[in-house]
Parts: sequence; C-alpha cells; structure tokens
Amino acid sequence: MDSIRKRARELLEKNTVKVVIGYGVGSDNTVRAIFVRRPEGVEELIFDETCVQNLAVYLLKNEIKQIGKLCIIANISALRTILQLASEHQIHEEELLCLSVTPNGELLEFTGFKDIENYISSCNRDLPDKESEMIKKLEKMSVDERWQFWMNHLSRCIKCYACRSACPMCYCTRCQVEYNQPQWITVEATLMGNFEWQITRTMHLAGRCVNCGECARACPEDIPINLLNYKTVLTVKEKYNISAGTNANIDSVMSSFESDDKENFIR
Amino acid sequence: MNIENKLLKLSSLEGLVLKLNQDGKQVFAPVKKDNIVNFAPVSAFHEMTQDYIVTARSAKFVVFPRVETILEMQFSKDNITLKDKDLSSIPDAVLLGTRPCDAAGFKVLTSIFEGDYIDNIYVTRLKKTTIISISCNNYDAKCFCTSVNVHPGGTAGSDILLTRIDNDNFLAEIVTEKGKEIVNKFDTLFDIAPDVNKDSLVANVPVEFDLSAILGKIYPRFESDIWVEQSLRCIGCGTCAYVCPTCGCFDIQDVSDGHNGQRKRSWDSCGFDLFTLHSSGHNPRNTQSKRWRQRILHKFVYVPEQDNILGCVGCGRCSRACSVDMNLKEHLINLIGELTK
Amino acid sequence: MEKPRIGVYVCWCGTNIAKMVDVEAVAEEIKNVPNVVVSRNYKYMCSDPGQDMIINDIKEFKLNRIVVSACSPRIHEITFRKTLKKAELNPYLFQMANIREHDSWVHTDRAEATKKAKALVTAAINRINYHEPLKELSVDINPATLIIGGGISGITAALEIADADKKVYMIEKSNKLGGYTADIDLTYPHLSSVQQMLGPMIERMKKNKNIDLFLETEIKEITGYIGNFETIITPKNDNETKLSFGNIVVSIGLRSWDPSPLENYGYGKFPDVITSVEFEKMLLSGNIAKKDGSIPKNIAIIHCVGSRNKNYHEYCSRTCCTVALKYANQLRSAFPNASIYELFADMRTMSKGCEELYTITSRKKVVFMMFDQENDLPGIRKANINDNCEMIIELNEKRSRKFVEVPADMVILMVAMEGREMVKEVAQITGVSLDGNKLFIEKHPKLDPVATTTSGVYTVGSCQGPKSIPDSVSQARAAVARILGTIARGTAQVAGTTAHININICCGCQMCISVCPYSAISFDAEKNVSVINEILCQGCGTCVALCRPNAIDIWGCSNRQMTAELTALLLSD
Amino acid sequence: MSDFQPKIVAFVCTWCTYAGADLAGTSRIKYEPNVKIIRFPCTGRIDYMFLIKAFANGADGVIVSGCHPNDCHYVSGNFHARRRWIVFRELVDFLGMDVNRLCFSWVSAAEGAQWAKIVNSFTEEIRQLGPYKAYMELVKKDKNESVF
Repeated sequence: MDSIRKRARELLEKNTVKVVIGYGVGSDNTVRAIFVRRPEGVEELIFDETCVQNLAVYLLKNEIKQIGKLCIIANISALRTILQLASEHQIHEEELLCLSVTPNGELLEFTGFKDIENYISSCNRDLPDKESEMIKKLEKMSVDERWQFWMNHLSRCIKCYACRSACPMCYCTRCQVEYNQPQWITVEATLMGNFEWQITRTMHLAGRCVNCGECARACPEDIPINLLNYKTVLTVKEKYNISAGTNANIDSVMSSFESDDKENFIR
Repeated sequence: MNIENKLLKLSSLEGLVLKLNQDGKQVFAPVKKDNIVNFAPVSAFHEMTQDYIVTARSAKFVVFPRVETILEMQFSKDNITLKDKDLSSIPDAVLLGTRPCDAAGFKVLTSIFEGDYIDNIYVTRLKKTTIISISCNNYDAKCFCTSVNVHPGGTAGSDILLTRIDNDNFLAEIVTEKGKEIVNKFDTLFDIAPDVNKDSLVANVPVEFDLSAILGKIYPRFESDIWVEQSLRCIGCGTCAYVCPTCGCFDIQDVSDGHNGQRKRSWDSCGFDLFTLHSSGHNPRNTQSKRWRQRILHKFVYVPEQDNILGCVGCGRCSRACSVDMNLKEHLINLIGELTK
Repeated sequence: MEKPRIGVYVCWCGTNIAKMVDVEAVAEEIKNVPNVVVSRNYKYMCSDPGQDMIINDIKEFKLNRIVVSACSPRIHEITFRKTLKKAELNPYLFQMANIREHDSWVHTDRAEATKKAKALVTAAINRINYHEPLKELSVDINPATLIIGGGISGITAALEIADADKKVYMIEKSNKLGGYTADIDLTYPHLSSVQQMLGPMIERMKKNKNIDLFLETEIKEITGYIGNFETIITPKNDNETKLSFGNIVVSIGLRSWDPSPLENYGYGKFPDVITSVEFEKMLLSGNIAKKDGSIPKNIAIIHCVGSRNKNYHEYCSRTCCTVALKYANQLRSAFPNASIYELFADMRTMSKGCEELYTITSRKKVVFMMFDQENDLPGIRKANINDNCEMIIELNEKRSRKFVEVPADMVILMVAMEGREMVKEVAQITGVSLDGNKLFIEKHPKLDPVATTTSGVYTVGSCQGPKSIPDSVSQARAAVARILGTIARGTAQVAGTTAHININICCGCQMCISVCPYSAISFDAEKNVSVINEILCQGCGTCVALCRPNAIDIWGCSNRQMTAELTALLLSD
Repeated sequence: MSDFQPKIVAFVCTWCTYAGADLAGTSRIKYEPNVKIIRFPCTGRIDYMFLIKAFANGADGVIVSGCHPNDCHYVSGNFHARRRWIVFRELVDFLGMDVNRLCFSWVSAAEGAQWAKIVNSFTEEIRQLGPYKAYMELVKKDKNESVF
C-alpha cells in the first residue's frame, strides 16, 4: 500500500500523470473507485484483496480521459481488460500508466503492453472456483432444468443495464439493444426481452470477456449473468485455446478463424 | 378524513391476506427469494417476510409497471385501428408491507403523472390500489428519511398504516376512505385500538443533514465542478432510477409484427446517455456529470418548485443498489458542504 | 420515404407453378396485404407481355415496389430488374418470391404448396416495404485478361483477345502449351492432323507481343473484382511478378481417369490393357505395338470406362464414343487384317459428321458388341495357351443375349475425363463454384453458359463439362466476345448491394477490417472509424453480422429487410 | 402429435444452399413443405439474432446452411459463420434452449438431393419434438398486459 501511495505521489508531483484511478474506502467500510488528482490525495489509496472492481471501465469514460494522462491501479482483471481494449484499438500505450501489486506485495509498474502481457502470462486466469462449479452443475442439469434456472433468474431482470455499464468491454457508442429498426431485442424487461438481451450481451462479449465478473457484481437483482460469459470463456478456451486479454495485438476470436475449426454438429 | 385507530392482531393478517385475495384483489408483499426482498404476489401472509428494512425495488411497479401496453394497433389494408388501454382490465391490488417512505413516494409519482397531463392509466391503477404500510422499527446506514421530511411512522400516502406494538399486535391507522373500506369489509379482523405512544414504537432515524441548506440553493451552482467531482465514479447504468420509488421517467416504443402492434411504456432512466439524445445527433446531457446533476436537480429543485413536494423520500435504495457506491446521502452532505463554502 | 405502392405478380410458369399452386388464390389473397396496390397472376411473367404488364402498371398505378412471385431469383432477378429500369423505377425496388424451385416443383400437396406460396409472397411484400433505391457503381475495366490454362480453349481465347490488340497473360502449369489436344494425333470426324492445326497456333502465341506467356507457373491468389483483378505470380526461374487484369478466363480442362479401380478390366495387371490416352500417344508416335513390341492381331476397344457409372462418374464424357470410332479407323488402316472389336454401352455420336463416321466405321469389318453398363460390365482374363491370343474378354452381349468370349491382344479403355487435381484450388482462387462432378458451374446453364456467378470470370472448355475441340473453341470465342465487349465499354456496373457504415456509431474496434476478405474496409484514424470502399466490397455481409453496435448494415439485405421478411414468413404460416 | 406441422425457417446463403435448393427443384425432388427459405448473400451475413427472432416469431426449428468449408463464394464467410455457430450453440444450450431445434448444415449448389434430405429429416425431428412450447411461453408472457 505504501509503495503504491509513494509512486502515485511521485507521478502526480512530477505531473507525469494527471489522475490516479485507484481504490479507496467507500461507505459502510466497502471499497470504491477513487480518482486522485492531488499528491496529498494519495493517502486515500488502498490496495488489497477486497479491491475487486475492474477499474478499467473508467479508462474509456470521456470525463476521465479529459483530465489528462491516466495512471490506473490495476488488478489482474483490469490488466487483462487493458490488453483486450488495446487489441480492439480503444486505448493506446502512451495514454496511460499501469501500476499493480503482486500477491506478495511487490509494486509493479508496467512500461508498456508487452510488459503487461508478460506479467499476465504468469498469472492465474482461471475462472473462480465457485462459478466453475456452478457451470458444471448447470451443465449436468437437463435442458429443461437449465431453462427453468435461467427463467427464474431472468424474471427478476429490470433491464437497468448495470451489467452493460459495469462491463469495461461494453464500450459501444450505441448498444444493439437500443435499435428499433429492427427491434432486435424486445424492449421491455419481460422474460423474452431479458433472455434476448443476455444472449446478445454474451455473444458480443464472446472471446472478449476477461472474466472479471463485474456484470454480476453490478446486477441489483443478483442474477448470475457472469456464468453466461464464463461459459463462453470456457468454450472459446476449449475450442480455440484463446483467452481474452492476454495479447494486445491479436484478432478477436469472433473476427478470426481457422479453416479446420472443429465442431460435431454441422450436417 | 380523520385518522381512525384500530388494533390488528398479527394472527388476523393471515386471514386478511386470504380474504383480500378471495375478494379478487392481487396482494403484493415483501417476499424473500435468493436473499433479496422484493414485492411479489402473495396468497398467504406467511409468504411475506418480516426481515427487511426496505425492499430492493420500490413498490412503484403497482401503479407504474416496468412495462405497460398503453395502446394497441391493428393494421389492416390501408387502415390502422387504435385501441386505448381498457382501464377496466386493471385489477384491484393491495400493497402490504410498504414502508412510510414507499407510501410517500406515491405522492411524488402522482405529482408527475397527474401534472400537466393526467395519465389515466396511472390514476386508475392508483385508485385501484390499497396501500397498507408498516412503520419502520429499524433502519440502516443508507436510510435518511428524516432528513427529507419523511417519518418512519408517517401516514402520508398510505391507506392504512400498521405499527408494530408488540410481537402479536399492530396499531392500524386508517388513513383514507379506501383504507376504511377494507376495515369495514373485514371488520371482524379489526379490534379497538389500545392507547399507545406510536413515536416510541418506530425507529429513531437520525437527521443527517439540514434540508433547508439545500432547498432553493442548488440551482446557482449549476455550473459547479462538484457534479463532475461526484459523478466520476458513476458508470451510467439505470439501477438507481429503476429501484427509486419516485423516478417516473419512461420510454415509449411501438412494436409491431405487421399485423398487430402495441405501444409500450417501459421504465427509463435519466442516467442513460441515450435518454436525451436528439434525432439530430445532439445530446444536451452528453456527459455523466450532466446526467448526475439532472438527477439531483430533478429531485431537489425541479419537483419541489413545480409541485411543491420533495422528489426524494430518503429510502436509500439507490445507494444500496449502486454497484460503484454512489451514496446519495453522502453526496447530499458533501453538496451542502460545497454550498456553504 | 414515400409510401410504398406495391405491385405483386404471381406467375403460372405455364403449368410449372399453376399445376401445384393455386396462383389465382394467392394473387387474390395478397390483395389484402397492406400497401399492395395491384395483385395479378399471369401465364409467363418473364415473357414480353408479362414484363409489359409490369411496366404499364408501374405507370398507371404509380407503383414504386414490385414483387414477382415466380421462379428462382437466380434465374430471372436480372430480367425483372431490367424491366423496372425500363419503367424508370430503380431496379432494386424489386423482390422475387421463389414459388417454383422451392415450392411447386418440390411439393405434392396442392393445398400445402399454395399455403407456402402465400407465405413466401407475403414475406417478400413485407420485406419490400423497406427496400430503398440503390445506385449501381461503375468501375473501370483494365483491358488486360488473365487466362488460366493453355489448352485449345485457352489458346483460342488468348489469340482472339491478342488479335483485338488487348493484353493477355497466359498462365500454364505445365512446360508446354496445347493441353490434351497436343497429345492427339488426328481429330474426328475427318481424321485431320491436330499438329498441323495446333502448331501454328502455338507459334502465334509465342510471337504475339500482346501475349505474356508464363509456363510452369501456378496462381496462388487473386484479389480484386471485375475490371480490377490482381495477382502475384512467381514464374519459373524468374522474379515475383505482379499482374493486373480486368477479366479472367478459366480453361484448365480435364484429366483422364485412372481406370485401376475397375478391376474387371485388369488395367495395371495386363500389360496390353491401355487407356485411350496412352493409345493416342502411340498413334502420335506412329508405332502401334504391344508391350513386347509385337503387332496385335486382336484389338478390343471398351467404351464408357468410368463414365456413366454411378461409382465413378455419373456423367457422359461425351467425346469417347467418336474417338473410339476414330481409333477403329486408324487401326484398320494400320492393320488391314487385324480383328477389331468395339465393346460399347450406348453409341453416342451426336456431333456434326460423327454419325457418318459411325456408318463408315461399321463398313470396315469392325465388330460392334453391346454390354450392360449398369449391371453387367465385361471382364478380362488371361487367355489359355491354346487360345491363340493374349486375353479373353467375357461379356454378355446385350442385343443377342449371348455370352461371348472376345479374343484380344490389346485392349483400349476409353477412360472418363474428370476434374484436375488442382480444380478446387482454382475454383477457390477465382471464386467460381464447382458442381458435384468437380465441373465449374456456369452462371446460367442455358442463357449464360460461359459466364460464372463471379463477375469478370469466365469458364470455357472441358473444365465446364467434357467437350470436343469445336465446342471448346466456340466457348472460348463466346467468352472473348463478352470480354471484348466489356473492354470496349470501358466500364462495368457493379451491384449496389454493398455494406455501409454509420460513422456516428462506429466505435473503431476494427473487427470488420479483420474479417473483410476483400480488404474493402480501412481505418480513418482521424475520425476513429472504419470506412468501406464500396467498389471493393462484394456484399458478403460478414462485417454486418459481426458489428456489435450495428454501425454496419448492407444495402439490399439490411437488418430491417431481413427481419421484416422473417416475421411475415412466420406469421403468415 | 403426428399431425403437428412444424414451422421451420431456413437461413441460407445464395451461392450454395439456395442454389442447391434450386437444383432440388429443377430435379423435381420431393420434400416436406414445412421449411421456408430466407436468402442471404453468405452465411457470414447471418446474425445469430435472426435465429432468436425466428423463435420469437413462432418458429419450431431453424436451419442455417451454406457452402462447405473452402467453398465460400466470399472466401471465408462460412468460416466466420462456423465460429459464431459454435459459440452460439454452446451458449443457448447452456441457457436451456433446445439445440435440437437448430440445424446447421453445409449444402452445396450441387447437392439438391442433400437439401431435400436435410429438410425431410429435420422436419421429422421437429415433428417428434413437437411445438416449441417453452419459447412460446416466453412470447406469451411478453405479450402480457404489464409486467410487475
């Protein structure tokens, strides 16, 4: 923690960066994002295992970008997001500076995307155990049971789009859900509309999701929508051996192909 | 009408819910499912949970559903037939277990839906809904009703207000004619009220800020940096508006399969960037700070000025639901600090 | 957008549609669909009176959308688009419902077929509400032509174009020109020398300054579109060369089939069982002899080896019957006393002068015997020591219904012609489809037999289907006529059905750029958006389906149109 | 259930499967009338949302068909489509949709008989499965007056 504060202070004092996006203490002893712009503000910065929010979501926010060069205190999810966003040409190396802390408390300062790639390649990118087990459990269910499971959950969805807003990869200028010519997705927060929305959201994140879980954390109705993305993460990993957010220069899974992609269902 | 006090035994509530259902009324009460408490249809009282401060979502859905078909169209060759919503199809409903803040919220919604334009669907729904609230005997860190002039034992907006006297008994305050109708219909369930001091039975929610420091003083700070400062963290989702008991913004969409069509009204949020996007491409509220400012101003400036009612009831739902900790109470206190600088 | 005024025309196609679909009922019911102003049915919509009906209605009823419910749009979409043009209506304000190939011809229940027709037409109508007038783009034509394959078709095409003073790039995989024709001794039916005919043509090829010849060269990739193709080749002993050209002629011919799998003929087992191609070389060398050098006394020619045979090639290789007759004649001249047998399944001598050759041959002491190609092929066994011949062919003679043993010292197998080994690669490179027999598919089997579905690419000669020299030459000249016409015009129209980007919505992720097979999308770094080159875009729509914010849509197959078609199709079902 | 006539929509590319279906027609091969074709330039164009919209509009089954690998008129559209199908199919299966109601196939312009075979067998499969009640339930709920 001290090393982060020290480095953040230096960066702000030397005007190397204009703002440090990091974690601070929120209401009721929770953790929340803070935006430090003055050297003395660095004392508010914290970093520990409770700092789970994927702060990369703020990198594309206009009012934050306008402040000037950014420094982000990035957890693994955020680092992977940065690589994925870079591969999609949304952020550029010179625009930001990444700090992180290893599990044994060592401060990391990344000089570029290549540096992040190297670090990420050594990190655990597996899905959380709880979710992995839940996916396995769902896969073992019958189709009808799975359908019931999701209908029960999706019936609660109020289409607040917190899942979309919290996702750092959902940066589209205009979400497909906003189209009404044609009305791709039933507007209303009805079961069908919610179902269609989740299919769209997951498909759009296929091969791009870095399994940060922000979507489910943001959901005010506690719908485990991250399972959908995680399932797709597994599919992509299994079929194409690709994990999103590991390389700043590769084509996305859905915009590339191998002429011998394997499947067993096409007649 | 003068408020009439009665006694309602906890044991009678089972019968009340049953009878209300038998009477053809749809009864909604807080139900705990997957650890979230929300209003849901109940056929028996025991389905209702007692373990809640407020529900996650507000009760506004009964009068302002998250989706509502407000008009139907039928296309035939060279002709379109329009059919207004059949108001008689709206069912009688009873809301049981709303909090005084929820009930107060309906007043705000009414000021919106019965403002310049009278929205008959809303009016009918509200007319057909009986609100049986339960006073708060508990609160949490996100509650700030008393700071916005709502009382945990307040009757405003309720038809009947129940206040827990002890384990087995409620004080039932019959606030409106609609409430009285219920009592008259099921009079065997109600007894004569004992003499109790209601104030001692409800939670003592501390006043956290001085409302008068805000009211009438925000607008001059329209261009202040504080809006940017406060909203940097906001990710622009619609959660706060969707859980809010007083947010009445909606979107209207026409859907059709070429033969039949519906005009549907669904919840919307001023927090979305598309909310104010013009067809020209211009967006007057093109940044999150402007949209955050709108949210605060709507509740604390525009509604009070236009309708003489405060747009926030201090239920704290927005702060509880927010995934990035946009704590409204904290922001209001912080705003007062800025205003008094 | 002006309010749609739709005219719907349900075609009978004589009895082709009307027999299975109640076209009158369809036309009647369609009248009730919103925006339909006129709904008619007529015997042949594609006929002049049919087209005139549309033109008159457009004028009289101020129609601004036309739906024709008839055959496949792959056949008559272009016809009717031209009709619209004549009536000064944008040709893209048109949609066809296929109620023939996809309905009347494949169903047996009239009520069901009629119901399906209604659904298909209703869907087309609902979709056309969202059609927009599109502009066709004009592209300049590079006057050079690439010819792939230097057989008789390719040579003919090359000389014809070069003679018109236009550039030709001839790519030939082998080290010489002439293809299979170069290995032929005499042609049928007049037994004239191929070498006398082909030799001078090849000489002209080599001398013509308009022809750049690349022998022992293969094509790996072609980029671009009609008028503006490009390729990079690496000729043998030479540097990489970039070629630009406006049209492509594919003339890669066919190869002869290896008859080893037909074990009953013993090819590879008996030294004197040879293929027609091997025999032709023998003729060319002027020395007809058995493997041991001796003269054959009994010679049998077996037809349809691997052709017209479901297990190998279902099609007829078309030239072999007459070639076999030619062999009998040449053999008779060489060996006046030899016994010559023609073992055939059916004698097919359809070209000019060929039946006459059959008659002439039959008077030359040639024994003709027929076998059952489908169920009972002849078999060859080694002869006994006292049989006085090398081999015995056993067959059940079909006409006499007798079992016959034919003595043979040499057996010539008239082998099938089939697609070359690299035909799939060539098809892929040129963007032309192959049929199940690995033959190139023409744009229209009757009305456009040399063009392909890819504009600017023509397929001529045997690779389109086995054919004789005159047929190959005719095709080559037909393709050249088309190409020279395009070059003379200087421009070609390319379809307006291209993708387009709404730059206000594009978020600059550049995934569309990754998927575009034509490099038609580039990135505007200043505006941070993708930009589509409409001329390069071929309208496949892969980028459309990939674009998450729906910034890309495609003219003529827009999301709005397709969903309108879909909903109406399902709801009217 | 045997008299149940399934509604099936087929999204096909114009170069291969549409042409193959044309060939089935010119060859007068008879098949079931339940499948109705919508023509796209390429399988690469077929957004998975069309499949979802088909079910939303009452389809009991959906066919998606195009050129065999390496035979795409547009070089690689079918390869991109295939990736999309693989991910999409896994996802909707995980969501509890019945993937037996989705038929993906490669049918070339030369395979008229193959097209007829696919139509017939898939129609029969859907007939056995019956109407897609689970999805219809969604649609019905969607048409409900208002949602609480």
